[in-house]
Amino acid sequence: MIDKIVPDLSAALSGVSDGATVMVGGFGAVGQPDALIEALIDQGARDLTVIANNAGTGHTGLARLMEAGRVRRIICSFPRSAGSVVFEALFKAGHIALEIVPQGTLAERIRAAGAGVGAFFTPTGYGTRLAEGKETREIDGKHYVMEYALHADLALVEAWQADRWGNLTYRRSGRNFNPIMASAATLTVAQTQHLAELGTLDPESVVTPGIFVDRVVHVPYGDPKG
Amino acid sequence: MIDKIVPDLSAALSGVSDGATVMVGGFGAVGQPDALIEALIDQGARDLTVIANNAGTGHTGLARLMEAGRVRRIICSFPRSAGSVVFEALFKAGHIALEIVPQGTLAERIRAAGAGVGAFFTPTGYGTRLAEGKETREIDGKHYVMEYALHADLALVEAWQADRWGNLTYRRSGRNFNPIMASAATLTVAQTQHLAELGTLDPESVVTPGIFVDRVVHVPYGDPKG
Amino acid sequence: MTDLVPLSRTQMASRAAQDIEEGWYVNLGIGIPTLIADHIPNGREVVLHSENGILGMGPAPAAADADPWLINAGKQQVTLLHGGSFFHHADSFAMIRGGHLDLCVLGAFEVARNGDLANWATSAADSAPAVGGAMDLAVGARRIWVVTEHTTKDGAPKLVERCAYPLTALGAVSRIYTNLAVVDVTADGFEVIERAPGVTREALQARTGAPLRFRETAHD
Amino acid sequence: MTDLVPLSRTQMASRAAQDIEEGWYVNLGIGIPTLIADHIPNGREVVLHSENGILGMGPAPAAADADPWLINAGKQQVTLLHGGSFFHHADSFAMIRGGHLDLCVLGAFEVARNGDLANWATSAADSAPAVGGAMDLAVGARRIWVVTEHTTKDGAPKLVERCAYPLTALGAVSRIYTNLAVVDVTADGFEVIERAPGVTREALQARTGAPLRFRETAHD
Repeated sequence: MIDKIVPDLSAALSGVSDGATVMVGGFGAVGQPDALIEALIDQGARDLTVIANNAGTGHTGLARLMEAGRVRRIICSFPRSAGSVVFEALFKAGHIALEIVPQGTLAERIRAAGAGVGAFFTPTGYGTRLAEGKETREIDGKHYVMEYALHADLALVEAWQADRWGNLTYRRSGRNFNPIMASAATLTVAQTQHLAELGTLDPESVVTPGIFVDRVVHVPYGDPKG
Repeated sequence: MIDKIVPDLSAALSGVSDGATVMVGGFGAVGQPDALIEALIDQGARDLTVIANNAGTGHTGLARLMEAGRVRRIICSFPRSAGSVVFEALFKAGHIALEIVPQGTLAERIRAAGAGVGAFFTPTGYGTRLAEGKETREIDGKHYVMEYALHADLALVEAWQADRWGNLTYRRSGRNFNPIMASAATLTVAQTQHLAELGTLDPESVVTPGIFVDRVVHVPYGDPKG
Repeated sequence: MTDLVPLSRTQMASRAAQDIEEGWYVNLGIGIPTLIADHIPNGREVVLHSENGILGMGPAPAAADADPWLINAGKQQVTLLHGGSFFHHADSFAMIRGGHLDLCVLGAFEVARNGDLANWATSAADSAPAVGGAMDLAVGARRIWVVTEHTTKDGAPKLVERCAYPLTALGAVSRIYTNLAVVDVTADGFEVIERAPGVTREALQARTGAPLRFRETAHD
Repeated sequence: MTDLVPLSRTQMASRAAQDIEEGWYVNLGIGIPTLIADHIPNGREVVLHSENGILGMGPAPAAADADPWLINAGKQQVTLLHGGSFFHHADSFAMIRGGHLDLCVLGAFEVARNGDLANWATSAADSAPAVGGAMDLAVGARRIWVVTEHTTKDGAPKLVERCAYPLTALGAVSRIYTNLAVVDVTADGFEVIERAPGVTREALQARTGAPLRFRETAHD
């Protein structure tokens, strides 16, 4: 029997290695896999590259992972949110590397990795500092920048419902980066608010089919913080 | 008030020009917008390029459009299904041009057009006849072929439910090419089995948001033929 | 002659809102553009998009209806109208980049007379600027409007011959709503189509970093 | 010495089915591969994918449960298991091309000893061949197995030194189940791991267009 449900957070993250590239879902506090981030802090892997839209706020979650010196590099679109104090300090001190990627390019690069597309041409960023050194191309009179697929070793996502096959649904704006990150990692781990019996999720409404998910952990975490 | 619902098939296809490129959804008979294809035959536009997975079967629908001499060129993955007699005859006689595209490349080219991606690198077809003359690229030790986005002037899609904003749902394997084609055309027209009051479709389960749809026509067509 | 009376932020938002047409799909950037939502004329149905996967965004919720699962790109709680839908980030930016939005309204540090937009990095020396979705929106939407004060707090023009700040996109902006005027960006540069009360052509030109032409019919 | 007893189509499908592991995501091509679904050992949970947007495909429906809205890539009516889901064609091929399928089983005209696959065009002169999803599947799935008769109806080998037919993909195939043998494609070419009853090494080599090595322990 296929059963991707693991008993606890420790099992959810077993085997994550130093040097791993880790995608973290969420936009703002919504759809952010807080429990898995905390578990990653406990798990101990170091020298991580984090791919996320933001670079953490306050001193919890992603910010705490960075504060603990565990993140070597972050790839994101919006490192400076209100309260991104940990990132700011680490970056200023030269203790963390940063790759800024326009939000849509970030999403598309992640989606490309999941879809087996090696690279693509986007108009985003053409003629700007973020396209410096990148290959460009004119197609039908429009200018494009070439961007590469962005894979990860581990994706941490937050779901609303999950079943033992790993099928996932999300809640409202909690969907955001989660489905594409789930598709783009070697190991995808979902924390879910609710467990669903197999066959009770509407097959027309499953957002992430279980093929993209390796482990599911039940964390009835309540509403997004913040 | 936004109201994309048009009264009849004639209104649904008004303004379609000779020389148009037309995407036709469906895989097999399921999700195929039969009523819109018939309406296109009645509408009269000539010299069409058709983008569809198949090249029609029997002497109805797409096959009839071709038989009427209205299709100059077809872009598809699988022209020879059981019963593709009209295409076979026209092709043999040199009366229709054919571009064969692997099914996944066809889907991705359509999706790219809808997503504003000018071109992309896919491993599909590398080293085969279908990649002859195409640009290739080695990325991380893997070989890719460059493929361009595929736009259309008109997309004909079949929905299960639609509301006045043009939000669409599909039924089971009727989804297939419909959502991506809806996103890739200048004018997207949906025939729908059911009309839904605005607000009655679950926002988590809308497959094609109305932003991609221009006209909706109610055709309670019953089960797929064939 | 009246005194120069710059529009307030709310008035700028309200002015821009008047020009948004029924049925348009619109993304409103953070800051003044977000205020536009509250000023779209009653009965005019406009569909608001948010980068984080929402179409059909409604206004901020009453306290009793607050839903922490439903936020906009500015991380503020919002509501969903009938007809709204949710989707993931790649699909959301497919809508943006694929030319499906009729309009995006953004803030700006500078707009050049050729439509170049600078709105993401405050200096070339800023080594960790936050770009977010600005570059995607600026190249993707069918129309880019900017709403901004006409000058910086120090009085420096924000409508300029050429942007000094790092660019967001080339030739993107087609119209600018400021606290002093409404300005179209044309092939021939800035063209004023409306001035705020008491704003003379001379006063406007003095506060602008590139030549203005005047198409407006308003009296001085 | 027994007579050479080639496997039937059903036996070939059944043989391949034994090697499909619990929890694998599997796409079964048209023809003999489709038959594999009926032979997966009871209690072994395998998730079947169909190009036209289905995961969790079940067997053909009983007449009373026939659903014309639910067909597989071969246009046959199927069912959906608990845990199944629907998605569109771009998402379906993202699964394929993105390396998410554990296995795809295809038919073949020819397989070369380096794993090259030819299964879509019957001759270089065929000007309107139907490629369908074959090329995507052949480059995308983690493993490509082929199920095919060992030779053509005319007795020509289908396991060859180099494909004569137009290629579907380079170096794609890792294992071949024929009516005479199970053959792995290795860095050193074809390696036989099993022979059908009565098939001698010599008989098998005589029906194969490239050198065979033998890893199997079966007696002659």
